Amino acid sequence: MHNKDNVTERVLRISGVNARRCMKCGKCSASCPSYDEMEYHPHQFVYMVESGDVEPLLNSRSIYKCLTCFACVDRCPRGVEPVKLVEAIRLEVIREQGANHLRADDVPAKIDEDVPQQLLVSAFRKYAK
Amino acid sequence: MQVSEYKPRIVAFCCNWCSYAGADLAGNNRLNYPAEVKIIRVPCSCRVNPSFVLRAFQRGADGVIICGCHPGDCHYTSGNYYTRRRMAMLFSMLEYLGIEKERTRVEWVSAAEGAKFAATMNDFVETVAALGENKRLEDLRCKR
Amino acid sequence: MQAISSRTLVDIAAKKLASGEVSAVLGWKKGLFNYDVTPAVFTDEKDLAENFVYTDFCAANLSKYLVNETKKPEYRADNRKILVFLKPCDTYSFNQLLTEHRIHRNRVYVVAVPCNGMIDLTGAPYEKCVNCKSKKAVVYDELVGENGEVIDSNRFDEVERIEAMSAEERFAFWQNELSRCIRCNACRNVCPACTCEKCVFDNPASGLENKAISDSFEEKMFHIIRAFHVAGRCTDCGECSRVCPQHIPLHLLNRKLIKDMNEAYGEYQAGAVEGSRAPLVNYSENDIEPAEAVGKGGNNA
Amino acid sequence: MPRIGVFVCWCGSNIAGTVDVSTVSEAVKNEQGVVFSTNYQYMCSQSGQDIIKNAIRKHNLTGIVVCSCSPRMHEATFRKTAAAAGLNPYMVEIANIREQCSWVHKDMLTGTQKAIVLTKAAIAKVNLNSPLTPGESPVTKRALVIGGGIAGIQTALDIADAGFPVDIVETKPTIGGKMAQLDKTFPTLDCAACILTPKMVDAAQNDKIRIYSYSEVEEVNGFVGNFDVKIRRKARYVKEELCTGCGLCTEKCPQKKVPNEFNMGMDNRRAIYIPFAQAVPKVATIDADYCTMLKTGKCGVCSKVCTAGAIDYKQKDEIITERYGAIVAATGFNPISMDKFDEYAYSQSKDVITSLEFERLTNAAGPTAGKLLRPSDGKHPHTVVFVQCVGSRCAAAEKGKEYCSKICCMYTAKHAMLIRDKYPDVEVYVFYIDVRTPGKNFDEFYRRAVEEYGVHYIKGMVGKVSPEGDVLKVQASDLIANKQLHIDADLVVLAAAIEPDKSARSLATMLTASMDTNDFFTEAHPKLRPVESPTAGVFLSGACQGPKDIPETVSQAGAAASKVIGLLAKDKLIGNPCIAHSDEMMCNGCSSCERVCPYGAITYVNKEFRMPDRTTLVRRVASVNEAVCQGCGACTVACPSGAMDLRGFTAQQIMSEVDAICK
Repeated sequence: MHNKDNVTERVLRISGVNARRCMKCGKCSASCPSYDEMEYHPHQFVYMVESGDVEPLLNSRSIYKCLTCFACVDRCPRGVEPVKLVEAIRLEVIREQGANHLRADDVPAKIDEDVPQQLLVSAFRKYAK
Repeated sequence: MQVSEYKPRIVAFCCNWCSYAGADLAGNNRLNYPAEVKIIRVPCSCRVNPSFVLRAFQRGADGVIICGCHPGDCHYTSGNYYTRRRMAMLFSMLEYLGIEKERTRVEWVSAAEGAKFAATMNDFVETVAALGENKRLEDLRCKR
Repeated sequence: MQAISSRTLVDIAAKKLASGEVSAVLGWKKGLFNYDVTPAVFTDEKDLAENFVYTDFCAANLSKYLVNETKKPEYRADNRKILVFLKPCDTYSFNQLLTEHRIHRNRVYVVAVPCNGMIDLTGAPYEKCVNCKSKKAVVYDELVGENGEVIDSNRFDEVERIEAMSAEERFAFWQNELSRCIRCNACRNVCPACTCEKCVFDNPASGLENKAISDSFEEKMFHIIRAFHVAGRCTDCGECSRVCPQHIPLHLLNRKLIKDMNEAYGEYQAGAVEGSRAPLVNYSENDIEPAEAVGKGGNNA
Repeated sequence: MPRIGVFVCWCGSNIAGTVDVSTVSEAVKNEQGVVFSTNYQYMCSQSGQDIIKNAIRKHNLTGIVVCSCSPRMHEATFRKTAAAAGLNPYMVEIANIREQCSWVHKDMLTGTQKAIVLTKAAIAKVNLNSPLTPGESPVTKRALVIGGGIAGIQTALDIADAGFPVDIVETKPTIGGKMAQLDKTFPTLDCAACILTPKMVDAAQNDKIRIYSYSEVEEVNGFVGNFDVKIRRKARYVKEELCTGCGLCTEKCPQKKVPNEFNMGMDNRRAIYIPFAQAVPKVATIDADYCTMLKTGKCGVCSKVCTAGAIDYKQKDEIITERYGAIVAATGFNPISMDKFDEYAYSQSKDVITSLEFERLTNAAGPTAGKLLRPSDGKHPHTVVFVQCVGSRCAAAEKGKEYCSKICCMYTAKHAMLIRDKYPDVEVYVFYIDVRTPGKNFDEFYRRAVEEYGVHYIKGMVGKVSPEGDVLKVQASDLIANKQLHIDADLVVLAAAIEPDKSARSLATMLTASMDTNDFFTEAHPKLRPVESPTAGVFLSGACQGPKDIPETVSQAGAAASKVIGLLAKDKLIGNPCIAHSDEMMCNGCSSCERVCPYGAITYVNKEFRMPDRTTLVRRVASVNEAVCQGCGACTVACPSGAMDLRGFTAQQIMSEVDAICK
């Protein structure tokens, strides 16, 4: 499992974001094209990381709904860069020790004829621990 | 023999209007920096004669830092512009003579930059401490 | 060999003396041997004819002598002039002294003399002549022969060589050089930029003077402070190195500053233009920071 | 022989907590010159000062060192103390053992050791101090106010009221500034023109006040008490003294397509114009950029219709020079450019406007005669969205400003309220980050907008405005509902951040007054001297010092005026004696010092010297104008001979400090 304190620290380190700069204006969420798809919204990412409440984010599908369009980065008046937190949390999930996001058994069902072999190999490298 | 922890001697020339006030602000905000730093108040950084810098080295200082208002913000309009040129030339000369260039520094610290003052001093003391005692200028005229 | 003979110059000076247009002539006087030529003031034509020389040993820059000569009562009393012979490089010093208001221009009659380079008593050319920066006389009342051109010299090569050394090597180099200094003050006394009414090193009030103790401030810092005092005012006439009895290459200190100032603040030749503003009494709002200026040349860049 | 007293202050536990004060006073007892040394709880207190005074008298002290807080805090106090005991005030040195010692070091031993060194350095310096007497300079009893907005007008009125003549220089053709453009003023909703224009008239009619409208400050020389100012009176091609302000020319001028800056470019004016009906001076001005006559030499309609014969196409800029004792900067503010905020579609849609444009839109004298109509099609809007903090509190310097513009929360509440008052059918949304309404009756005002007028205040920001057809699609967040909102608006109003007027920077350079990184003028002290610039004789009024609303501006204007009056009431000014001094015997007359002096304080004189041979030598030597020199010391380093030194900070004094520190 994730160590609660460490994971927050790691997310902040990986992202390079200073969540304390946030003045909670919500312009990131106001700009977000995926807002309605997301359970947690960009401003909540910032707030939750700042308050060390990262666990729900790790388990949320929201991290995959982010389009990484950088609208939040562009518009944020404080230069907080929320998308970098989303990306850092995605990485945190990927890097999680012992978490197999891709099992060999799952593969046949997902295979599409057009999928290159190399993609499968690299997917295993990335998502199977 | 046990050598006690080496403490460098640092002379900081601070202009009255910006950097000295910045140092005061560091105090007001209780921002720590090493006690090795001793401040001399001058009206403007342009009052600092290169010979004062050399005098400090000659009397055993290990590092000398000159702090003034940011260029463009000098209380006397242009004093720090002269400082910038004079010290650039002096430091370059010292470096040319083989004196470690890290022993000298010019930093622009405004009256509002207490945190910068403390951070600068911490960094400068650390840098100078790493160099050790200022031997070279002392030995410049002595035969090996 | 100089292209102009002593005779030519004596004739010019003698005529001026005879006409009363000048009351004295500052030139070079021969000594016991052909190499010991000394600067001298001639006031009568006979002395001039017998003792004035212009040879390969006339390296001395005569401009500095004018500071005190023109202060003498005979020049003050009425508007009488002194005639001086200046080689091209000496004219830069003269111009710099005019810039600093150290000489009354109207008390001097300048005769510019071409120079083919000067040699020391061993017959070797002086460094300042090997790396001659200009054959062009920049100020004169009368020009003997043809005026030359500013030379694209290699005078900064040696500075660059030192800059390229490691800090340890540089230190070793300068320690080796400066440790020979005997503080005879010859460099200061000959320097045409060092014309202060009272030198800071002789002035107890300056905080720099300290003669008794060899380990003193003055001793260690003398050359650095001196280089700094003449920074922007030094025309690179090379007299300091020429007269140093210990053969310390003092010009390399001044040239380092000239090179640095040229690179950081734009080309500036002290004495080239009368009244010009030296880099250290000038500024630009976007000058480089001291940290950037240090070690720009050489391997620390 | 110097007889020095050392007084170590505990500053309660501020110093004594980290510095062993008795060890300090004991340790310096045998320093050179020290004959007395003591410590006390509060040296700056009356009883502390008495200790100093008594010691000076009892021990015949020639100099004192006070080890206390920063000299920037109490140097003046202790100088007065010394003077009261008959000691020259410049025989006092302060060892800063609080801000630069006890407050930055934690450990008692370290703190005490450093305090001792700092004290020794101060003792070494005071040994070399010499008594100094300040010079005096006269005061010109006339003030200059730069900027004719409400700040400048109020300052000038108050100065004139005290009986001193004052000139207002205003770059626009009329005084009045931003306030003249406003509709109503918060929190009382009285109309801006109703309260401003009487003041403008007062200024015009006051015989102590001269108004130089359409003029700019070109050059400032001199110093406190004696500023020589060059003012450029720009050619308005209308003789001010002849023009009656009848306005006939402004009706007949055939050049009708000039954007009207007074209405924020939302309608047009003529090439010859009077900015607004109540302009002061009410004089027409020809806009040379648009006037056909001035550009092509063909037209002359205004000249033909002018019965007063006031039109003068040949008028030239005129430079006048005047001497002032004090200068007040009142250059005001402007809204920032919206160019960098593409997301709000300001440049794409006419219906996205700034708040200042909205002021004109609701003003009865504005382009729509006060009716709320969309600029694009003149239709009545049904949904209006206000966006707060556009460019304010923005960390990205290239986009906006890091500070809070302070006035936006209140004027937005005012705008929202005015709309709802006149047009209850209009839905008004205000997107805010925080609502900041400190001030008398301010929060009540904002609450009224919400509670009585039903303005929808939504905590959140607008992320995007996209014009689609004739609606503005507003995408925003509602942070409390945790929802993203999509509103079809008819009008979007941006509360643009405010910034100092562009002219402030060049003016600051002329005045040698300092500015902060945002180009607001810096105060001499942010709390205790808020209306003075650090440059003596320069005062600050209004938004040029920082964002402020009208009540604050008027109070500051009055405060600045009272400081000016205090200065002008003096017949003489006592100068700073810590200034440069040239030793004539050593001066080479080389001009190096003159070249670096920022104040032109150094001149050269030909001085006669008696020579040893009994003749006289005339030599060129530097001479420092003591009233002009500010004591920076640039000259002392430029001087090769060391003839130039700085009183109070002599080379020997500084070197003695260096020596004491490095010992």
